[in-house]
Amino acid sequence: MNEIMEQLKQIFKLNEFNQEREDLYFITAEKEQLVSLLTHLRDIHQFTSLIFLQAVDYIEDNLFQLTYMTHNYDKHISLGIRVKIDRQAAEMSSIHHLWEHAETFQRELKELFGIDFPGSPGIDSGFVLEGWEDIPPMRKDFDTVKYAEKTFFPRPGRKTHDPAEYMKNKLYPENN
Amino acid sequence: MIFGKKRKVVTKLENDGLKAEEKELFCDLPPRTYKGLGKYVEKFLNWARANSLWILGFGTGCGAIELRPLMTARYDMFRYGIAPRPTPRQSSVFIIGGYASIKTIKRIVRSYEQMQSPKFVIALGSCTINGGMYWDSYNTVNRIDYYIPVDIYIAGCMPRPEAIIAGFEALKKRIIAGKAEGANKYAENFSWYKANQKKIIKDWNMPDYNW
Amino acid sequence: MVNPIYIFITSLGAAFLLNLFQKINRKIADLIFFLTLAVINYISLFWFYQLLQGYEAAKIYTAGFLPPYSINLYLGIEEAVFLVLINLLGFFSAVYLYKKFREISIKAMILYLVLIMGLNGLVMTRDLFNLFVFLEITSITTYALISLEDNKYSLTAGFKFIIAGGLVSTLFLIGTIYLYRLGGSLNLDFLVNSGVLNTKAGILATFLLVFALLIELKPFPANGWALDVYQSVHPGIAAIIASASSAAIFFVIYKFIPLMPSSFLPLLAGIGGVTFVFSNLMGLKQTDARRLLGYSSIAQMGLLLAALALIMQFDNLQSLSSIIVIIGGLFINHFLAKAGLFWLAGIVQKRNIRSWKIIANNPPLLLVFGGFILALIGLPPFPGFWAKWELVMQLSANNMMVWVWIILAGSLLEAVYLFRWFGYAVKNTEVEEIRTEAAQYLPVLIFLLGLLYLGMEGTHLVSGADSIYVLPVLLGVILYVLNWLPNKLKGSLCLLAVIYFSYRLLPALQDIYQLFGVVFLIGSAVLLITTFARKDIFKGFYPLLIIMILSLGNLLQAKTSLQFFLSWEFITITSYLLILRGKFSLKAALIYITFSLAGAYLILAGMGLAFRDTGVVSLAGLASIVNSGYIYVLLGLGFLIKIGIVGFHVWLPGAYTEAEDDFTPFLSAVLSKMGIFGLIMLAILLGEPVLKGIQLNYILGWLGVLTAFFGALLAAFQEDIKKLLAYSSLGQLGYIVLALAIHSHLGWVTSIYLTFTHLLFKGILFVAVAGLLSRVKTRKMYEMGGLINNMPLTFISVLIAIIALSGVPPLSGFGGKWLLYSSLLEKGWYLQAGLAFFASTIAFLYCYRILHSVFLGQPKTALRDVKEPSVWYIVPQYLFLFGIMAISMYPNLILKPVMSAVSTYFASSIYWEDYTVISSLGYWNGNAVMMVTMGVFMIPLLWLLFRIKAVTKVKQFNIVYAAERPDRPETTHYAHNFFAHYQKALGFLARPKVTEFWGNIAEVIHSVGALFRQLYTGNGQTYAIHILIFLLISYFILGVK
Amino acid sequence: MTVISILGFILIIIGLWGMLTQKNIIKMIIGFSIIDTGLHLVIVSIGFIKGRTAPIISKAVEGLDTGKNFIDPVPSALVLTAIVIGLAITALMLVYAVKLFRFKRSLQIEDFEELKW
Amino acid sequence: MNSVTLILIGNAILSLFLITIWGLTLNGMVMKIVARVHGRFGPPVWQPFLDIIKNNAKRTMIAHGTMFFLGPVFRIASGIGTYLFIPAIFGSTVFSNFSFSGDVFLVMYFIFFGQLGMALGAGESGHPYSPIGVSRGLAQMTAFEVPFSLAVISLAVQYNTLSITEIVAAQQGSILNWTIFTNPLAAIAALIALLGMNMHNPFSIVIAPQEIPIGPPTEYHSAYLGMLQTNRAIFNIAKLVLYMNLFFGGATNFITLILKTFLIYIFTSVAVGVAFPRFRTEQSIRFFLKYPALIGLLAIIIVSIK
Repeated sequence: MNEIMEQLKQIFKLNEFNQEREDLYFITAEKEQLVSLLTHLRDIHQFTSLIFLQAVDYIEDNLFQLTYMTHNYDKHISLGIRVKIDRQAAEMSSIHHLWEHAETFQRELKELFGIDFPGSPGIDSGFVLEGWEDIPPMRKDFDTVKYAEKTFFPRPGRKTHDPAEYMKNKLYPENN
Repeated sequence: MIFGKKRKVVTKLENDGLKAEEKELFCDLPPRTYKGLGKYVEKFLNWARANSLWILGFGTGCGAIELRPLMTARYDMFRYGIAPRPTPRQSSVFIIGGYASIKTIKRIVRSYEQMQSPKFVIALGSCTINGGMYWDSYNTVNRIDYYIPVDIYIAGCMPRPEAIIAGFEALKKRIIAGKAEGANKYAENFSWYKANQKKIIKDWNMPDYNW
Repeated sequence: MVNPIYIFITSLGAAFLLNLFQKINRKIADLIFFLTLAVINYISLFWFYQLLQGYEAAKIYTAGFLPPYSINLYLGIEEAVFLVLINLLGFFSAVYLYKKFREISIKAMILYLVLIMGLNGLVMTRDLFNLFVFLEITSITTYALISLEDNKYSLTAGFKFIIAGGLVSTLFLIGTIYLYRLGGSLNLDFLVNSGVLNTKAGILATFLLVFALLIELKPFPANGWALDVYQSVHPGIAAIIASASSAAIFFVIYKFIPLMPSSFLPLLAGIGGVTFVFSNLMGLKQTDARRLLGYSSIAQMGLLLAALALIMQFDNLQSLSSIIVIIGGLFINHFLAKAGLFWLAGIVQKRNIRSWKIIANNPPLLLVFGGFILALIGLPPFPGFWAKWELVMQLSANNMMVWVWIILAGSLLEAVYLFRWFGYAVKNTEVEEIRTEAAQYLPVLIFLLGLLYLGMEGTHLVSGADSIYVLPVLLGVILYVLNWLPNKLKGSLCLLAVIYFSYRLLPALQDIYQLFGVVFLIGSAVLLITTFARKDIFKGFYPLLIIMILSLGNLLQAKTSLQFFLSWEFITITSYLLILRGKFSLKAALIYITFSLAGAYLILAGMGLAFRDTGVVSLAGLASIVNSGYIYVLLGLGFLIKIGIVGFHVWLPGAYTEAEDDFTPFLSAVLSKMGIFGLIMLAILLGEPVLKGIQLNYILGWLGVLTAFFGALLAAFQEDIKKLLAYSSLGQLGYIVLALAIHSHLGWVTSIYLTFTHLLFKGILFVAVAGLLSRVKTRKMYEMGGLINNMPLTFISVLIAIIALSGVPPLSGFGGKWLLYSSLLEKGWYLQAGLAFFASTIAFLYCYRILHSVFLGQPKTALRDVKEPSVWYIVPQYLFLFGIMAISMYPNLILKPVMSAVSTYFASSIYWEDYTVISSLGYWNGNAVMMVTMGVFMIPLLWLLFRIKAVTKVKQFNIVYAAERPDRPETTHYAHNFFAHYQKALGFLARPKVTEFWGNIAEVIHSVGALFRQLYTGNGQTYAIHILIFLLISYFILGVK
Repeated sequence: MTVISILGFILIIIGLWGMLTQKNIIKMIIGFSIIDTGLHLVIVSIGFIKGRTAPIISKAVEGLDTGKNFIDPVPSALVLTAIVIGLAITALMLVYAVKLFRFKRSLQIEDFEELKW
Repeated sequence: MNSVTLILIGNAILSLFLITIWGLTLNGMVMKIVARVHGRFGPPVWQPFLDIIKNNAKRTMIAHGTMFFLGPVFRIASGIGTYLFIPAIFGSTVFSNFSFSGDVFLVMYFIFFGQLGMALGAGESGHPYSPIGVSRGLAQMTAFEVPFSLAVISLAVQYNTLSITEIVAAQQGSILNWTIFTNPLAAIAALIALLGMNMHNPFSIVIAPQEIPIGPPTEYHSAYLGMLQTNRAIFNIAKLVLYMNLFFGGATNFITLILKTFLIYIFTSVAVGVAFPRFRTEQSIRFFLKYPALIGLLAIIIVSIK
């Protein structure tokens, strides 16, 4: 793996490299270089499978982190490529030409995070939320409680407990 | 009290969700309320209905898993006259097996409306009662009875098959007592139900009358 | 009395003078030209008339010496006929060529006159050397005329012609001179008596003489040059060469027959036969219209030669009229039709036969073209038909069955390419107009009329014919003339005619014949109503239809086999022409006519055999034949092809599908019964024949049940509604044949009962489909759907028809099924019964398919506003529907007459008890079944009606769709490839093996044709070598020692 | 069979050979002419009777029994006609040759094979 | 209508009534027995009656069109008719029904009446599952009719009659006169066909509840469904009575009828049905056209040689 990293570093600008497990590595790439990096990994280093494409909302840093998880079936190594993109103008180049199923991931991200992938087929057709009108629900600035209360007729008298508190009170009532 | 004010069947809905060319493809007759045939006849029929409960399982969540054991030799729901049925047209009991998301509520409504009255609804698990553990989710409804009339709630997360059988027994009693008139309730408060449904279902591409 | 010598004097004189007159005025020259031709015509006509009156033949001696010291001419009745024809053709051809002549120069006219004179001379002269001179005169003028057309192709062709001609004249001259040496005379009559044939040298000399002449008749394969000539020269000249020159040479050969040793005749016949078959074979691949005509020309001359040589060999020639009919018929037919077609080729100006579609823009021209094609193929009412009939009869009578097959095979090949050509012409897709001039058009028309007239005259000459076909044709012509009337009026006239005809005909018919009369005529009458709905009926529709329907009637009242065959051919032609009107029916119609003609030829051959055995052409005479197996096979096969029995069914789906929608009902409901009628008639006359120890009816039965099975199976897999019904028709006919083959009282009752019910429900179905297709512009069932709301009336009738078809009680179809199984079990045909049952269950597959895919399921958005078809489609359906309901309620309405009709031939094996019909095995009470069914139907219906208040009527998308809503009707309508799993299980049986088989046969025949025509390399020298080889081989075959 | 007729036949065969094997149209025509000549010889030879004279009534034969001194006159008459016809055909063939040459600038028979099959 | 007809009709109604009750009870019993095989209690025996009452008492119904409305009517008419054309009990006037109307072929074809009508009704519902089910059903029907028809032909040859009454009459006397003993091959072929006819496993692809919810009648409900269920009972019993008559010596009284039909049903359909998985359509077609058809052919050949 390290050899691959060395080779990659000569070509691409890679920021971080860390090993999570014996067979799981993460690198952080530049947004602009991502597609060529993935192509390179797929075609040269046999990372032929895209396992998933995920996003994390770092609202504090005002950015989304996308994780492209690829897998090499010859060596049984998974390699996650992280890319950080701007949260305001969330847009990323599509990789549906590399893996057809990427378009589904991208549709999901578009709907749930509002990250656009121009050119990805069917990117604007809904994924699970039919006719969602609010801000994308997976963004951290979306207040789901408020939304639920506003929308879903909460049953009056429902009590909500903090599980930790509740269990503590129930199991060790003497402590209170 | 949900039905604090007595609502009449109000103005006919216009199938707004449909495209113009699709309107001809769907029925546009509003629901009607039905009276029984007379006290004793109806009593007899209710008894028959109560002992021939054909269920349509709407397996949205964990409830679907709890329904399966019912059919097995261990719990054997058949001995109570309960049998599964694959299509809403022929079923009389609608079991909503857990939390209902916005996406599924659309299908729940359509399936419910496609059942023939008298029809009964069993809401299984706490999610259907008040949203359960998903009470604050952005896409899980909290109270299923705002969207379709519910006859019996079976509380629990999840209720065991025994609980479900108990629920069925309760439903039977209710039917025999002539109280399970959810279909009529739905018809009487049709526009209210529709309004609730449409409030959460944003792309309403269904007809208003799913018979 | 005008001396025939004036023919030469006037034409030669005029030819010399023309040049002079031209110097004065071209117009005068032209006038004189035509005047001369007219004079020649006058002389020949005059002599023809005189000779007919019984005057003595003219004998002309030059310079007054008697032969052998002089050249003598002879003008008898035979010569007169040929002279008249040649001169008439000469005149009309001149009219036709006039424009061309004006273009070239006066020389052409001079040459033309000399050519005509030469031909006259050829016919009349009795002197060998004189013959040579005339031969050379005609040849040289022809070469010159060819060269006048100054284009490369005609010049090459002309040069090849000269080479061949040179060889011919050399051989002819050698033959002549040696005959002179041996016989001491050049006079034909003297030579015949001189005994030259006793010597080897004499025979050799005669051989050279005769075969030199023969080469002028273009025998296969020594005829490459002729084809090139036909293809390239001006059609007017080609007409002269093909008709007039060939006629003259043919006559010369005829004159030589007394001179020939008898061993020549078989060879001549053989050469003629080979030429006929091979030319037609090679014609199959030809796409150039004129070369095609060349092939046909050569073939016809071959046929003529063969016929002549064969007739001369007959031991017992029946009568002179036979010869006249055969030779005269064939000759005149070819003479007029070929000339006419060459002229047409000149008018149309298109080389490729595919481009002839422009002719459809000009209906009169198309009519003429069709007439000539029919004449050439030898179909009624043209003289060729009588000739072929008589030829086959006489050949059979003289035990020359091989020749019958050769001639029929050749005719079939010819029919294929000619009809293919005609098909291209009918299918008009272009707007290009043909420029016609009266001068060109008139001769063509006159020749066609001549053909028609002579065809009519033929009726009197052939034994066993009478003019039963006149009425249909007459009515057809009248309707054609009345074309300006509105369609509905014409249709009503047609209907009235049919009704009146049946009113006259039906009471005169006996038992089974009468029943078939009802099927044919009343069925047609009802179906005729459908045609009222059409607005764009083409001109010939009603005329053809009336000819067809009335001919069906004639079929029933035919007393002689000729009448039968004549009516049969009329029906075949008219139905072919009607099928051809379908939009994409080109291929289907060609296959139809090919199979139909093949069937007809089998029938013809069978009738020939019957004639051999009985010596009479009366149908009743068939009954007296002892060893009738072969006849039964031939006739039966002919009828079965018309039915479309499995193995010969390839024509059926295409024809049914591609015919116009309102004609298909006729095909299925009425015409298909023709074959059934034929089979029944055959069985009445011949009983149960055995061939080589095989019960033929047993085979027939298996054929029937296999047809039923495959018909049903194939129908189940069709997407095209008409094709589905076509295969269904096929299957139903299979049952009828099966029942017929049982050959018992019950079997025949079944067969006729099925015939009736099939008429009723197939009538409904095809009319309903016609109506449907008039609204829905697709034949694919899966593109329809849900039409029950749009056309409820059609749905009801289709529903009833389907129930009747599938044999479900209580409707009439069950009666047929019950009778069928009863009769099969009674006969002991258990396996057939099992297979028939299987077939009838498979029938459910397609029955349901029609109803569901078309009328039920999801209506398509595009078809939502479709209306019920016009009332003219509804009326016949409901008339038939009424029939179905009536015989369902009271089966004895139809069963009793059928039983009593069949009782004429068999002792009855079923009897009645009130409404119950009882067979030896089971019983059936149609009335009770109906009542019980209605009763048990009413009870639940009443309950549902009691609950009707609870019912909400919903729309098409209100279905349980897994809690979703359907998206589009197209994706929700389950109709395409409906029985996919059935295809998986039994699809291997439905693979088009038979179609492939016939396709391969057609392919092989075409390839063989293509192979043989490689002989014609286009090189003049090769052609000359062909001639030499031909002579050598002929000589060796003759084995002159 | 006289020598002349044998000669005639030899000529015919030579001509035939020429006509069938030579590719040049002019040569073919020449072949045809040779056939013609041979043919004429044959015809004349048929009528020839040894020791007799030509059937021309002139002073030389005056008084003789013409029927016994002349050869058979018919073949001679025939040959005259045949010569005329042969000439005509040869002329026509040459005309054709010229016309054909104009089209193709060629006299090879293989060059005129467009029409076939 | 004269008194003879009236008596006939009265008899038929009585016979039909009794047989309906027996049919429904039989269904209930079978459900119970199957449950016991599974190790369950199973529904009460009277469950079919309750279901029918409930379905008929549904308050709402929908109709997709006239044919849809009439479909169940066709179906039940066919069921009743099929039964009424069979003489149920040998020698009984009440149970001879309308068997004077026709012979065994009438019965065989009358079965199709309902199938066609039902298929049409289902077709008009516009639901794709209906035609899918119909196409499977029709396809399978063509296949199982082959051994059945061969068996019937074999019987017709054996007894030289098509009349059911006479076939039964020929089997009287001794148990050894029953067709199942005199012509075992025909009986076997027909009994295998019965499996297909009853659409039990392994031939239940038609109604395949999991994939195409109960097949053709997927859109039928309420009173329609009630009628279909009634028909299921009547039609089932009609088939059993037919088989009893053809192969098992018929019945001379109602008790025998009950016993025989019960046993035939249990030992053929149910016993096989609970033990086998399901064939695909083309598999079941191939199956029926292979061994059962061959057995049927053999039956014919043997009989006709005799």
